[in-house]
Amino acid sequence: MTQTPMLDVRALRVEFPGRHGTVTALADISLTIQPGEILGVVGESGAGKSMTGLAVLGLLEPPGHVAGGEVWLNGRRIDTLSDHDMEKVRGREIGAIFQDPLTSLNPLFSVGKQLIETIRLHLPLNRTEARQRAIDLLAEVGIPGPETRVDHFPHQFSGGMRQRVVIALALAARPKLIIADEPTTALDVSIQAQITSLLRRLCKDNGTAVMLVTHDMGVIAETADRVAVMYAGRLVEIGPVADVIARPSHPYTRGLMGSIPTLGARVPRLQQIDGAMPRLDAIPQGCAFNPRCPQVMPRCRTERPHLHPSGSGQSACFLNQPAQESAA
Amino acid sequence: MIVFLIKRLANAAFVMLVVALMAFMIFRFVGDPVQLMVNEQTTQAERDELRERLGLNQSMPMQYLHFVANAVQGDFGISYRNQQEVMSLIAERFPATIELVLMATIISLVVGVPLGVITAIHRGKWYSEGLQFLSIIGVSLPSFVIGIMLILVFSVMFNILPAFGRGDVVSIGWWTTGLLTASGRAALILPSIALSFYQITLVMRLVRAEMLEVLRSDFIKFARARGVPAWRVHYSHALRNCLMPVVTMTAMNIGSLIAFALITETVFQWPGMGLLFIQAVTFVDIPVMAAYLCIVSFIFVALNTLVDITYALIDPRLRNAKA
Amino acid sequence: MTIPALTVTHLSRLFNVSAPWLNRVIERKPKAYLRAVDDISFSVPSGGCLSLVGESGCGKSTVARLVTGLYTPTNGQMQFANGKNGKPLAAQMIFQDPYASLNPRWRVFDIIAEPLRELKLRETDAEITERVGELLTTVGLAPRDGRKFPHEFSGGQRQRISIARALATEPEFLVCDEPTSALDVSVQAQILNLMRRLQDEMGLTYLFISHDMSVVRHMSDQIAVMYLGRIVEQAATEVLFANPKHPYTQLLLETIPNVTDPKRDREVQSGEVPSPMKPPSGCTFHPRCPQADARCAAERPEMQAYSDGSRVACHRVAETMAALAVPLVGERRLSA
Amino acid sequence: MFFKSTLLAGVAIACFATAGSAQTLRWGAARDINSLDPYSYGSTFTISFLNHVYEGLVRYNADLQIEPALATEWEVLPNNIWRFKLRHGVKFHDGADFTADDVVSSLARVSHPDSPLKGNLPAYKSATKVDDYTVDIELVGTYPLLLNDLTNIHMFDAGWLKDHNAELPTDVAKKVEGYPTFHANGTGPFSVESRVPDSKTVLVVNDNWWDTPKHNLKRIEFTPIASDATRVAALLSGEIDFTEKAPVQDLPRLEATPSVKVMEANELRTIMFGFNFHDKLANGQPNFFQHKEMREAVALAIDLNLIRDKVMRGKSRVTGTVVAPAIPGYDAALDVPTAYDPDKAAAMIKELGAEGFAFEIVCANDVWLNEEEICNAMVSMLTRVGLKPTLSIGPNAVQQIKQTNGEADMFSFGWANEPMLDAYSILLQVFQTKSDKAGVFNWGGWSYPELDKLIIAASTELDRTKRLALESQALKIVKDESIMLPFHQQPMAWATSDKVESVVQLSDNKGRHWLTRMTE
Amino acid sequence: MTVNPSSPSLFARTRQSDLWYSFTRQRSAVFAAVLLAVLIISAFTAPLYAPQNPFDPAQLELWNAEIPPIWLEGGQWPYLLGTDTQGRDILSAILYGSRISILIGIASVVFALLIGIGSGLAAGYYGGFVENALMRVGDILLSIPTILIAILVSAIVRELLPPALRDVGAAGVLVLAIVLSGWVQYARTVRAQTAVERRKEYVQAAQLLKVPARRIMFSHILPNTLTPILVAATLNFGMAILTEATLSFLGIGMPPSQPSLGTLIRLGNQFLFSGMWWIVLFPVLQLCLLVVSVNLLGDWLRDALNPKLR
Repeated sequence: MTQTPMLDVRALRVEFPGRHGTVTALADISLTIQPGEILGVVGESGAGKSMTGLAVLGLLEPPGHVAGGEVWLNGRRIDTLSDHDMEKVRGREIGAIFQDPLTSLNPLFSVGKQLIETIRLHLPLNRTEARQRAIDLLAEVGIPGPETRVDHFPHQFSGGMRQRVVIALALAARPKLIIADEPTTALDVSIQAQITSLLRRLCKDNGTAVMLVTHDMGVIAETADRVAVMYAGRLVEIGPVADVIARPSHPYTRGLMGSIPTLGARVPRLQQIDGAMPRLDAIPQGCAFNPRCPQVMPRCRTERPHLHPSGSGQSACFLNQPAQESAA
Repeated sequence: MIVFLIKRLANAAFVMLVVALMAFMIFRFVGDPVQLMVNEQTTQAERDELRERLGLNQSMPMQYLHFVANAVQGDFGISYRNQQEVMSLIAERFPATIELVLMATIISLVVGVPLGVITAIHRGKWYSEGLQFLSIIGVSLPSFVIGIMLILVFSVMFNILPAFGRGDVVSIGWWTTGLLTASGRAALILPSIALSFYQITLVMRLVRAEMLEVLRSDFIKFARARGVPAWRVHYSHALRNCLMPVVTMTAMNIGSLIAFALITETVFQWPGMGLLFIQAVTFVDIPVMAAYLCIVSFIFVALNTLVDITYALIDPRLRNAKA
Repeated sequence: MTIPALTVTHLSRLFNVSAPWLNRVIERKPKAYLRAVDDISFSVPSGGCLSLVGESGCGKSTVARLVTGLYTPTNGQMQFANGKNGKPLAAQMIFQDPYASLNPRWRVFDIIAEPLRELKLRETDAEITERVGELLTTVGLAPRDGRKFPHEFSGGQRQRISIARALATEPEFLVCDEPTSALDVSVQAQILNLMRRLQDEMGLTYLFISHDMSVVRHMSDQIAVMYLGRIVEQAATEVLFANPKHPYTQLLLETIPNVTDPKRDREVQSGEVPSPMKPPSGCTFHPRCPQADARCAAERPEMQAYSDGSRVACHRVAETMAALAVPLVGERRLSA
Repeated sequence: MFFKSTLLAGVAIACFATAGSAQTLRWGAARDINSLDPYSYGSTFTISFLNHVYEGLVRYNADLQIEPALATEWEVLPNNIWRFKLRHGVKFHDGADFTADDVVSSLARVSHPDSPLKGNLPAYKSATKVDDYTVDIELVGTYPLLLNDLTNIHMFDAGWLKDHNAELPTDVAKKVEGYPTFHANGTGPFSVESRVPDSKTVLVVNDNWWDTPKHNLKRIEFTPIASDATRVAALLSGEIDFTEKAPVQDLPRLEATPSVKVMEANELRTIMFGFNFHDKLANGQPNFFQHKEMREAVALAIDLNLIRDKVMRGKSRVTGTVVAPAIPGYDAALDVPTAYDPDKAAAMIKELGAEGFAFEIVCANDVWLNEEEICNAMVSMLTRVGLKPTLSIGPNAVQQIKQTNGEADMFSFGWANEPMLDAYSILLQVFQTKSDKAGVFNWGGWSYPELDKLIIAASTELDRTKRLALESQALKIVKDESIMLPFHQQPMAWATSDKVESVVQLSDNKGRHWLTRMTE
Repeated sequence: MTVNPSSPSLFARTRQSDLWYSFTRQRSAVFAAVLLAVLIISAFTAPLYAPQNPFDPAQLELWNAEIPPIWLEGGQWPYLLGTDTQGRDILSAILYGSRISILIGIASVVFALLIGIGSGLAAGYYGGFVENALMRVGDILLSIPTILIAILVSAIVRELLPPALRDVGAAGVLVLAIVLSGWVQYARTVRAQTAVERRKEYVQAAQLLKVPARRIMFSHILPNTLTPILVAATLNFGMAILTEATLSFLGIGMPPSQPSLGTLIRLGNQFLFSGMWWIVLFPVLQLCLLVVSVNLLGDWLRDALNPKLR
């Protein structure tokens, strides 16, 4: 692993000043994505997975802000860049795909106009060249008849087609990293598979790294290389997909896996994690998962576990950590 | 599209018929026109004869039909007070009011849109909060108070702008304009500012609300994620999405401005339709009242219809939905 | 199999989506109807669970509202079996959106007490209070939670409240319209477990509606797959999963992400769901079906029962079966 | 304080307005004229304005004496016929000659049954052309005041009327707009250049006027500005040169302004209040005003001097009789205002059993000076002596209907005896019992036979002294019976800018700008 | 989230609510609320301490006319803010005038609310003919500008009233004029909101229980439509006061015997140049304070209740 990671997030911390003091939305997030790698970020709603993507993009909604940590993109620190410089990073070096293709496109501009705008912002092409490239991109994402479709408006596309347009926009400047925030959630089941496979194919062809944010373990299982599991604004486990699914090491991941009804064998009762994830302004002391954890120890209530190697990945749980680690 | 047109026009026509009915009712039931027209020496026989000639003996629906038929031809009868055809009376005042209203509309857009954008983009900054506060004061001040204040400051105190009237006007065909003379332009300033005051704050607040709404939308977030620079996000993507409702509201509000102008016209003695109307109200000059009601409503309805239709024509979403 | 709690025969529901009269006259368009539910028949086993599964717009939620009586059917019959009190069963419903299904201005106590008051199930305030407490306990909440407002609860807790409200009527038949699709997986497990527990304890019958094959598999005895208002395949759960016959069922099973057995590096090209306003002719699935031929485009396939208890509406399946001339058994996958 | 300093600052800054040339008189009036047709509307103000454009056979001179105008001489023939010799060489604005035909045609028009002005020529019977410059006017009987009436009967061009189908007076009911309503063709010192109602009416000098102009004007721009405040602002800022109605409350500040000249005098017009004499009030209640004691009590309850001092800023002349001193028929002996005695008034009311008597005072807010304030003050004063008056206030057009219909329990009233300038005017039109020709303004419905007798006698008495004595006798009855309560002769206040050198102001409160000179 | 063992009292809930929090954070809202409270209380308690009842003609004494405010030369106790040309104490007049303005504002908002909510609920819930009829009536009323409706109604109804009622009925006529153009907005808002709420699942849950339509409308749907209505009502309260003032300024509102703020401004406007600035300035100030405080409050409420701005 001597290669420079495409994305290297180190101890990222995001805060929201709010009514009852400052809320820490993300704490101690550290992860890397290698070139060409797909990292799945999974977690339940409110776990902070989308916010991680936005923080990397520098698009946190004020008053939210990065309060600590570093974000390195391909060997360059980007969390300290000015707004102006960040504009040159977004789109050019990091592409983004958001959840709802219905609302991601400006309804008043044709898709071609939006594509050409993005292309010309980042690449030194003239109008005709940019237009040609826009048509090529549409063809690439599998939109039939791109020569005519390029002049259509977003509302003339179906949901799946629109998400393809969004992917074309994200790929317009051939970025090396794509942050895909729930790219399939708003789509019908039979369309979801098309989009994930498209995304996977394109990234593989271009060697693009992907941060795939989703709540759907199945999508992760079928798409990602590695997976990061988040809970209450913290990373609880990160590791190769197959290992995490097959041998989850954090109790939360274990519970999560157990609670997914599978297509395989039928069980009379699903494994369940009682309670609900805490709100960000009421995260318990120590390990955030401790009130729901079936294996909770006294130490979990006072002390926060950090990510620590465990199996082929890392997990943040004292169960998997040698005792002296925490003393350090 | 044709269906849409027909429906919209039918709706407008229906509304106008009802407005005409109201005007007719006013005409018919408020104050006996005969009583208002004759002097005290008139004998009963003469009164009856007059009643006959005015068609007041016909059945109510017949009278209404007559009224509508005449109104459609622009015949609203003769002003009791001015003894002139109401329509030509109003036609004379029409340019003055329209110039005032258009000027106020232009001012409201030129001032209101940038203010709205500034307060939306710099939400939370002290100056945009301050502008917000001022805008509340703007909607709270009655327009007659604004007019009085403007006169006091600019006409009486500094003596730099005329306090009343329309200055010299130039006739172009039947239209008269004050824009071509220095005194006409000077006279237009204070009334149009007074009239635009409320509208400015409306535009500003609408632009602000729309901008905030649009800036929160996914496509703006996505545009920024695509690396579109902030100014371009604000002025090309966001503002363009806001302009539609702003232009719509502005166009539709021209109708209310025409009505609202009557206060400004009263304060500034502006020789427009509103002043005519207010004088007609105090004199119970019913033909003028009825005509004014019909005409202002007509402008109002016509503008709304026009805006709706234009909207359907230019918005790509609506254009195709209607196909 | 026991007597069905509900038998539905040839049920249809049309929605009038015609353009207004003037448009029709001028544009010479006929009246337009949306066949949300198109001639479907199924039965729900008493004490069991029948699931309706399909993608958005296939009409499954309309069926739920027809069964509960919120909509009146355009055609067809619904026959409820008699309940414990000798009267026909009345269906109660659990809704999809835990945020919209509870009146935000009402306290939880009043929400749960409403059926008791409306249906005069309890007389005095004390009895009502007691019963509401009981119900809250049943669904895993505390009686004192009744004093709070819905917004003070998480999604899962709200869905529990929704269940408690449904239980308040002492129903024997529950229609569950995507009860967990708005919930996170760990909470979904809680709710599914709760529903299973209640079914066991109270002998409830469920009509379960979902788009999630894995949830459906977990919950149901029988599954009916819907596509554009029609049932294309109905079978016992294990039969369906082991041996999906209809190409659409196969497509669904194929495209569902599977955690335990991920199908990586496949490229599915299955087209998009047509608008229910203009359903394709013949078999409505034919434009997306890899096996479709001219007959599929022309002729609507009838439901046919097969020996494994499944019923399928597909020309291909019928033809293959006829050609084989053997009743289909075992775990052969037709698409293989 | 802010306002005060503001105003001073406004005054201190030199006037910027240079819009009008030296010889343009910009007239800011309190109201617009109703029409350019003097026969269309019985409005004194309209007619006086149109005196700049149209002329009568005779006119008042600067001393309010009748002098020849379009007629040069006249004589009274037997059989109630008056013969007028017309002036030669008079031309209408369109160039037509003024002849006897024009007089006949004009008189026919004004006396037509549809004419609102027929009452201004009450004794007229017919007119006959004798030759091109001689006309005979026949009256219905002996009548001393024909010349007075004729001062305001304007002469039209017969051919012009015919050409424009306007030989009959404008008739609203026919839904045709009369050509003269918006066009004018007179013989006067000015001709109409343009007119936009409620906005501006422009007169330009008539270089072919038969008389030698005493004025030096080229144009008159007449602009109605109804709002007192706006009008004053316009005057202060130099946007107008003349107004015939400077609000009394603003007089001190106008007088203190160097660029403004104020001219004050008392009008001929007497302001008074009348009573309902019918059996029932407008609200159906019994009417105490039928009792003379009640009317006297009301008179005692009103502090006229206080109203003069406060409401009229000391500018009005409190009066005890219904005609001004300048009006023939005036009797100084009658001009003793009722002394203010609220206690006595209260006692009288108590004696009548009229305590808490509720009635409505009907006033207008756009006719007489500070009428609204006067009426308000009256309400206060009458309330304090135990009555329960309410005030109905509104524009004259609305209020007058109530007054003429007898729906007014008490009403404000003003009478200037114009254009007749004789007490006969008020006696005939107001105090005589209502009949076909008389008592047109007898709104209260009073009737005193001995009064009627005196008035009828006066109408045919050609001897001026005897006639005036009869009139004074009649006025005494009016006073004794308290038919109407005279208040005051209202002040008139004109204001001009310093560009105006001289203006002739007469007590009839009419602008006569053919006599106005501006600084050159 | 913490689970409270006992249900908090209304007061405690108010104190804890987001609304209260946003209120205390917004200085202008606090300022406006305090100001409005002071204005309303002072207006309604005026008879207790005002030096004069300006509506009682017997108390107006011409001798006391045109006294300047107390701090100027010639000022007299108890006429703190001076008197007008009738001898009416300006302070008393604006207090009593505000009372009329506020009462007309409240009455017109309340009546408009009643009509608007009733018809809006029915139209939104039943749809069809009821809805069509309401929309048409609304179209018609909305195609005549508000101010025009108000002028016409108050000019015409006044004419139709019997003379005895003209003074007494003036306030009623004004309320009618404002209500007539005001209720449509509520009706439309409620209708739109009802149409949304009616499709929500909690309504279906109630329908399943065969709860009668009227009860569903009033106890389920209505409370959920009130938020935008509350904002609109607050802002319209300010508008109603302005409309009343405008009509009175134009001379077709409250009569001078019972002057509202607009009437006082109309009367005082004539003395703008006469140096008696206090006659017009104080009513103008009072009117502006009143409306500004109402609008500040309404504006804050709109933002605070807008879930999107949270």
